Amino acid sequence: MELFTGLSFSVLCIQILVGLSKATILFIVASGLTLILGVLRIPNLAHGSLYMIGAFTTYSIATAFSQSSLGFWIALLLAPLIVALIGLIMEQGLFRFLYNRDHLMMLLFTFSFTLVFGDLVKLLWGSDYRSLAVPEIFQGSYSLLGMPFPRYNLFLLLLGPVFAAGLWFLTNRTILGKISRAAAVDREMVGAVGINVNRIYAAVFVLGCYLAGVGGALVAPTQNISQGMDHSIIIEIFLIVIIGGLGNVWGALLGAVIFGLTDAIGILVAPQFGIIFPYLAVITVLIFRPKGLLKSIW
Amino acid sequence: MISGVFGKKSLPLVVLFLVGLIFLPYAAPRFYIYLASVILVTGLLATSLNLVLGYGGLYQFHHAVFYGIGAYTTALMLTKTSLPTWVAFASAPVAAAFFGLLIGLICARLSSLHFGMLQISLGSLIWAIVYRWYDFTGGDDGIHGIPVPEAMSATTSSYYFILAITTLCLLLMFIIIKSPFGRILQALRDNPERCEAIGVNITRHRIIAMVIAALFAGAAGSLFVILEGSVFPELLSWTLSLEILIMCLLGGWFTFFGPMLGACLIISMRTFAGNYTEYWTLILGLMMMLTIFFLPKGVFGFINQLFSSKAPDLPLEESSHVAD
Amino acid sequence: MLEVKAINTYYGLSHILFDVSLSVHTGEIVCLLGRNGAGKSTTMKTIMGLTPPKQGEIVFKGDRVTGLPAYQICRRGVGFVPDDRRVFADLTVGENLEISARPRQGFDGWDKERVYNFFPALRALEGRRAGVLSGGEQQMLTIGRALITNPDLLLLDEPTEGLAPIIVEMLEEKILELKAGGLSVLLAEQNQNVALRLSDRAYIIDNGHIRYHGSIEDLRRDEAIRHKYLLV
Amino acid sequence: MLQIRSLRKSFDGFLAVKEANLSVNPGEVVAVIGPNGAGKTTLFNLVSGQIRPDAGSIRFKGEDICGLRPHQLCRKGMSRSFQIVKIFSRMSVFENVQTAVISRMKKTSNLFIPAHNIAVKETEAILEAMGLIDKRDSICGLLSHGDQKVLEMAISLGSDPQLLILDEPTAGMSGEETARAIDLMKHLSRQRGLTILFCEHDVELVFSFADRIMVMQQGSTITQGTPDQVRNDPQVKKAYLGSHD
Amino acid sequence: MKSTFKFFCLAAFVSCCLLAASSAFAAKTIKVGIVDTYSGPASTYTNDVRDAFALAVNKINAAGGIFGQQVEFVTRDSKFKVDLGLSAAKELVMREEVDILMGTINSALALALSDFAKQEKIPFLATFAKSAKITGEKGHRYVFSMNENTAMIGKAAAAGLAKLPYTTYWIAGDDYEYGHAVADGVWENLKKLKPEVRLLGQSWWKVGEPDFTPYITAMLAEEPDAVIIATGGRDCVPFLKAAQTTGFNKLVPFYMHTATEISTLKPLGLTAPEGVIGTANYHSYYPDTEENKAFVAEFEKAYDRTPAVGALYGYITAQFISKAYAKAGEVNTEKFIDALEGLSVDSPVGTVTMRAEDHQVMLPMFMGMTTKVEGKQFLVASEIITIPAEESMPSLDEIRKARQL
Repeated sequence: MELFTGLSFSVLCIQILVGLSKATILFIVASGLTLILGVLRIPNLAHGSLYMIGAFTTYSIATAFSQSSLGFWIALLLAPLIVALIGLIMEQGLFRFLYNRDHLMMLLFTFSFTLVFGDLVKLLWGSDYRSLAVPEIFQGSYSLLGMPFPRYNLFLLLLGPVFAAGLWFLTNRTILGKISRAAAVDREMVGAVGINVNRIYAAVFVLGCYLAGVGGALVAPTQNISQGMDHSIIIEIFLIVIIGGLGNVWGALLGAVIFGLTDAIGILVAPQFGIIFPYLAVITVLIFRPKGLLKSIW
Repeated sequence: MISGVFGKKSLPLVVLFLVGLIFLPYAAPRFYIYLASVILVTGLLATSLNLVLGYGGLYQFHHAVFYGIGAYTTALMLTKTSLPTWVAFASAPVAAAFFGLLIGLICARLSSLHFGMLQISLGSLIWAIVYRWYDFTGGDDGIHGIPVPEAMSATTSSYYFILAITTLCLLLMFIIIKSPFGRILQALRDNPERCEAIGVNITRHRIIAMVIAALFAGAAGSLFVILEGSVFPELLSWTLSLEILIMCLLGGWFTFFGPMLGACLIISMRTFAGNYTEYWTLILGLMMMLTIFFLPKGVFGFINQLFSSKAPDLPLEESSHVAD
Repeated sequence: MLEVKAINTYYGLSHILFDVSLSVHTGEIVCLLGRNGAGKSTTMKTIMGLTPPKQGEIVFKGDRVTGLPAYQICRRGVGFVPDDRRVFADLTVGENLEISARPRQGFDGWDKERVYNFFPALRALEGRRAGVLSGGEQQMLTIGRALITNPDLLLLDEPTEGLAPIIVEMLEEKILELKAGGLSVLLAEQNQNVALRLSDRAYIIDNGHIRYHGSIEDLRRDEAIRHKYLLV
Repeated sequence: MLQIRSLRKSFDGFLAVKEANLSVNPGEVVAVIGPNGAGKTTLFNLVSGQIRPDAGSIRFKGEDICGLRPHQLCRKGMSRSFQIVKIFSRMSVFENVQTAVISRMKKTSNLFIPAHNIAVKETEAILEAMGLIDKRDSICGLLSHGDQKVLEMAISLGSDPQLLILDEPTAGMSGEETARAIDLMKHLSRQRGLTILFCEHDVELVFSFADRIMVMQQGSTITQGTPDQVRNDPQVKKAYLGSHD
Repeated sequence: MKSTFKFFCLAAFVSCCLLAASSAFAAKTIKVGIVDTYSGPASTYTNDVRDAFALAVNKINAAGGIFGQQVEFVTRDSKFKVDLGLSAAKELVMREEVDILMGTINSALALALSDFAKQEKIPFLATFAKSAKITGEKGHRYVFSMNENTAMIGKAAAAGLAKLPYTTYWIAGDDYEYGHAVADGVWENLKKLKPEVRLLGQSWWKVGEPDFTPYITAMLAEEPDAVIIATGGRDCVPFLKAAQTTGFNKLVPFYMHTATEISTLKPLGLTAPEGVIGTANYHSYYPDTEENKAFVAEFEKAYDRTPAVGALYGYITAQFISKAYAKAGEVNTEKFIDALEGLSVDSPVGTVTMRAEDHQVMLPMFMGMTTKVEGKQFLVASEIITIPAEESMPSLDEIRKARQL
């Protein structure tokens, strides 16, 4: 097989950029998962479902405002909030009572949520595909190094660092972030200095869900909004979180970049076997660094 | 010896139940015989998972891989070679056990969630290979119309064959659980550190446990071929792995017959609820939530606790050092 | 100020505290003496609401606080310094204090600045991760962290344990300084020398039972009791 | 039997054990004392292979055992109990001890004989000796703390060790329980000729029972000697026993 | 282990299940069992099959049924899982005692059901699975295909593409049987028809791939004259979307089966790319005949949506069933099959025939190009050319050769 035919510099660059823009969405969704995993210790399988709900809600809101050119932007603002609200209900209504349960039981519990959400989405939105137009200003593509590069991907590419910076600010510069870092390690002691840990947990859970919603809203214009979105993303983000180091937001970033890049470059190098590259990367990482690349809270 | 293993009280009940199952084909319509076969095969798979999950405390998240490997081995032997049929069936557990060893060697030194996730990635890799190797495995179409000998494939005869093998496997697993090895396995689940301190090689034991579990999963896989005459990549998918995990947890993962009960519950539910509503997964999800909320030890664990004066009411955190 | 009435605490199934009663009045340092494993830490945790008692009552400033979550007990004015320190290792010294700060309206309470003035050594360590501090520094941080919640009662669980004598001396001075500032202290100790120097009254706990209660002078005189329960 | 030279171990920059030296002769009962945080438990974890030392040497029966895993050390005849109870909480008392015996008999890979018939006599003998025989079938997660600590010791005995390492065997015990545990230890060392290395908070108990004592402070060995030598060591008096008199 | 009650409970549960299930059997009707995917992305297609089938069955029943017997049907959701579908089918046959099995968009399940149908000697009508193996290599007396298969797609597309002036191609598609089969089919036939064509390379993505941009840029790097996209079902929509955003359709012409179909184009609305070459079995607006208009009107009235290609399959399946039974004169499987072989029925796309030799329905294929049309909310196919079934069907020789293997 001619592995490297036409693997020119410009193609490689574009492919890396595309991989990074894909990594952005993975990062946003995975960071939510890793926050919940790190602070609340819930391996939340329902995270994928929340992402799916985010995408469907975005679709509905954007369609409702379809006369306005701002439809997508309104949706991008509102849909994650709705998802966050669902998260709040989940946390306050159910998870709150289960914090000292076994991880496996939590896993199972969140899995039952994926079943319920899966069918609820079907009940609410039906089983047809939905597709949302890319917002007007990002339609079409730029020409970069002679290759087309979709404007929307550029938008995603820019959004990645924004979210990373936002999360950095949140975890390192705000009281909530500092408390949640402390609570991840020693929940009891956080309570003993007068902080209502339950409220912190709720806040972190809601934040995590919000991020899942943002991820869902952001992919809505690029792909089919359909049932099954939850299944396809959940394993990917779990692997990302694992190779990055459980509970470590920067690990999620690193993992997402590794995942996005191995995927995009794999396609270029060996298109026939593109799908196995990310898995190979994960296996390699876990064999050499079983606890993930960065420090894990667990 | 066996009566000693089973305990005097429960042996008659097991025999009674077995007799009931033996006479089932005389009483039930054909579909229920088939359904019972499905439950037995799936229950065997779930029980084999529980060997490492409930008794060994390992987060075996991708157990279906071994099931699929068993099924594919039998299918490939039957379709691509002219070896005798029994070789095809005998090689399934062997092949599965081999993969169990392979995956065990790679995973065994990791713990809890990391163990499970590495297993999922390795399993997904095997799945991907099966899914796309058209010439060998038939790709995503799978292999259908596998020439299972007539004497085995008819509903009733396949039921008896499955019943016999399942009973044998369950008996073997029961003996293993009651054996010194099984004792050490449970000790590993309860307290790996103490196990090391009394001279147990943890890694080796975990690998052996995975091999044994894979062996029985492989046997279940070959039974699936007898039952359905088809194999397809979904037999190795992680969603199936999760399903059997649920069976274990729902039925009760610290009990021997829990997974079998879990399989029975879930399969019956999806068969009969599926007739009335498209949304049976919703019902299943709600049912599971309720179970977890109110019966953290699973249905069987709950029954056990209700009726058995000896069942310890240990605090739940006890089981959480499985995790770390 | 604090009234503990016949509390019984269990860890899982093991019974740790048996009808423990004690009281702390405003402005005094009360010492809870006992050997390792006698139940001192459990008493502290029970008061703090971390291991709620199965029976008994805890009254703080006239309110019943039994069964309240830890954060509410803290907000009512109990500061907790655990024996194993438990600083938030991933956070810097400054952050440790920031998240614990609970400023009071209308009067001159503890803030970061005052903690740094109190423990000048901490000021230089502000940006350091708490996990890498030495034992003495961590102990100062835990006390600072408890102070910044502006407590009326401080629960000090073996503050001098495992520390170099010079640091122990410094901490003792600081504790007396706090007392002078009007703070009540419940001090758990196994080192009776520290206890005898600091406290006004003492309880001796052994195997989850309060075995002795009296003024510090009485205890100092009663060699037999000290020998029986404190083994020196 | 056991020689430790200049052992050192640090965690994340925190020096838990700085300079530990210790020697244990066959048949001796040796105690390690020191204030909390002196590094006793770390030292024991180093000896029993739970963690690897950064520097120094540990020799057991003349053989360098640095870096060996706990299960290998157990096979060499070293057995330990833990400060925080580590037992198989879902099993009965009998099964707990029996498991250790099974492991010692190297029958752990045996798949096809029922475990409950193995080594019944031997297990019962240990239970008898430890006074647990009437709790034979209780689920040990439900035992009292004192019984669990004794069970800890019994499990360690199941490995039939030459050197028994006990990490605070009486921590959290009541008065009578402590007395019982001490009697058991005396019994073990006298009747079975076991070498015992233990650490303990209860200084009086240590002085009454140990053949020799090692004193640790802040990760370093201060001194090692007979109870009398240690009692009169001025350094020990100052650092550990307090200097109020 | 010690509890004796657990066995009682297990036993009680199983017997309860058995009792609950032994319900009474229904009155004498012709019963059709449909096993298909009704959840997940594929249900976009399968709902149309079911609904059109129901529409036709209601009409038949309203007209008095087939020689007086009413037609009844039950559905089971396979969730795109073979094992679920297979046990649902067994339940339908063994418990519901259906006379005919039909359904499934999942090729693996279709093949498994076909095998089961062969054992049980019950007719199985495959309504949406496109694997050529169903009526080719694995064909037998009891299986019928009610839709086009990959071999037909390949032949039809090749016939169309051969007329276009491109010589260098790139092939890309879904990495599963359907994708590969379509790609191979198109390519082999195209090479026969136009020997000078050259393949530059291929790329394959996993089913459900969320982002096609990396693949598109990789393909563009190779500068082929044209690209054959062998992707089906849910991936068509996002691929077209990615093609639109990257401007792929303007840079390189590409062919994709079902690109012109309404299921693909409707979700995209007016943002779908123009100029994509596609093939389809059915358009609600083409052929512009009275039959088709009537069918569309009826379907829209009943379900308030435009029928897509699945509706055609569902409709003709119902027609074939009723006509075959009418011809057979009684409810008898063997006679039904004999009657079905070579049977012709009227359909919105004209008269279609069930080829007797391989049980493959002969459907015409329409090749067109996506175009925006004033007043429509989505793109439609224009410059439609009809490729008659005779041209696209695999030859009987090929079938015989495949079945001997």
